[in-house]
Amino acid sequence: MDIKEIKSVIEGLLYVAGDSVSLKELSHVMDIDESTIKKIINQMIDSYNEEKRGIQIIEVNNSYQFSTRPEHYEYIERLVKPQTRQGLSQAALETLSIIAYKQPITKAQIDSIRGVKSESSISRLIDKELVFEAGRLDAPGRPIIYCTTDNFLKLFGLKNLQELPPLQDNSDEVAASEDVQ
Amino acid sequence: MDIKEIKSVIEGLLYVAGDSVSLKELSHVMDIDESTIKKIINQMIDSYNEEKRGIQIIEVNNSYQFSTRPEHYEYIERLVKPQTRQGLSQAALETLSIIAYKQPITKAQIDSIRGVKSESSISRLIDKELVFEAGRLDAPGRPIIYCTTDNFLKLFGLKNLQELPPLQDNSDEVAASEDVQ
Amino acid sequence: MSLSVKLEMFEGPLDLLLHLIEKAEVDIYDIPIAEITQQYLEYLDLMQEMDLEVASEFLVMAATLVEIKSKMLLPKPKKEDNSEPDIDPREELVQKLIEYKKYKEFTLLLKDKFEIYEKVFYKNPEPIEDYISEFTSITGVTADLLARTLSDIIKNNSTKSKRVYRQIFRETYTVDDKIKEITKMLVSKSNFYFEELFEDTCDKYEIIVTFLATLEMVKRRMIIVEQYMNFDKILIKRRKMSI
Repeated sequence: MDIKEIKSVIEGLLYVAGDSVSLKELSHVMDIDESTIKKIINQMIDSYNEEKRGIQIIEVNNSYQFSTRPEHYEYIERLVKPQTRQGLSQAALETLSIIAYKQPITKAQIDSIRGVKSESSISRLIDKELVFEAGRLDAPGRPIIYCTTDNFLKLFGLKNLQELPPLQDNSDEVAASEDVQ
Repeated sequence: MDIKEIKSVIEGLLYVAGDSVSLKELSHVMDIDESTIKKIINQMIDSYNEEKRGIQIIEVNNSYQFSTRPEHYEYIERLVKPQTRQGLSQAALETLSIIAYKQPITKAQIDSIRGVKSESSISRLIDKELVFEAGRLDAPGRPIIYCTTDNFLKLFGLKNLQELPPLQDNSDEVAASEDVQ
Repeated sequence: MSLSVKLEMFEGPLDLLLHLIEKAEVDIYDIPIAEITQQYLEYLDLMQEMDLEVASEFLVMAATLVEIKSKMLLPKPKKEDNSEPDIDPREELVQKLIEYKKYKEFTLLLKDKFEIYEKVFYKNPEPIEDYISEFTSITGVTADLLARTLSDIIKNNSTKSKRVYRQIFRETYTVDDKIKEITKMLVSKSNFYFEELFEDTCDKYEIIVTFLATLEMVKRRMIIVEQYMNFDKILIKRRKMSI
């Protein structure tokens, strides 16, 4: 297969899957090594964007998936039934951002950072499949630990957790940015 | 919207729909007259074909739909019958393989082959309707005996149990084939 | 003093405190604790006036603020040596606020991203009943995989038992010996189960040799062997008695 053919097959595969397809699966199905496929998909991502195609490829944890473009939102929504997308509350978003950076993390740790109970936020996030119970901490009481899901990455347009913007951990920097404000 | 933008929106719409979308719906959603859209879609059909894209637009009764290309059939089939996405735990898989080849078999016999308790695996397999309780053995304790179901055959694409691939009983051969993989 | 804070909902005491500090345009590392405490308490009063439920966390924070305030009013003990710097009573609170602020800022960023990506749609997977039945949960498991799995199990077991063989003298059991043993047993009993030939501690090799002996005896028409179904117990019967 030449590159054009490979791109064509990948396009067909991503279309049929609907869901995300891992690099591993693509490599297996097409019998081409993962690094070659990754390179080709990256080319595809670029050209889809340059050509302003109606579909884009999003990458999450080495899996790929088609999606529509956010800017076509209003047309798409007119075609498909408007999805009940109640957004996330401020409390849920705060809880989510703490879990994202500190995972794996227990409820008590989240509570202590936020200064309030986070129980209902956590269960909302679990319902929305943004967070999951990743097991229990080997500590007294064996508390449940929480991590973010791949769905979280997808919904927030992140390829992986390494793509989270760095937090300003250095307190001097915080102080400096304080002064600017 | 310029033509490029219209094409992009149509692509997004056809992608999301999966199903066929009528000219009328497209016209309504995009607020563009049907004949213009038809002209543009015809251009798209041509360019998808020229570029040998992985998806093509098919027209049926003034409705349009994406489909994969017939020549990519083998890859698509391999994806939808994935080898890598494994829906059974290793324990369940082991138990199922033993029951498949050694049926009818008791729990104690399965346990002794696996060297660990198989109770929960067996009940998982029963839940999935891959295995059923085929009666009791006429032996002390009258243990339940397990067999695979018709559903098992169907799911594994087997006409009957004789179609199970032969076991590589020679351990050297097994080892050799392991190395190749 | 007029309350400059609009009545709005805060996510918690830290959220409210941060708001007050930003409003007052003061350095987070040098919070004018008396002033901020005053405003914080006024806010709680306002909440109560409006019949809003004041969560216990807000009250705990109020107590903390008052405690810090009183500590700061106490005269600092004069120390001769400068080795140990005084611990600022506000220190712990400041650290908490900074930590919380980090995530609060990130929350805004998350919110922006979320607003973009919630406008993205995905198509459903193609219906592929032709290929897979409703039990999609076993996708990926093929008959070949079953065969390989069982072969692996058998292989692992056989390598285990090979090690056992090496520890045992191969000549310990012979088919002839076992035939004698079975014959001897049949003198006292007209029939018995194959299993009865073994002690609990016997090894696989012994079972195999005994089994071979049994087969040999069947072949020589010395015994009759009965088994009702696969894996059932094997009954060994004296041939003469079977009539």
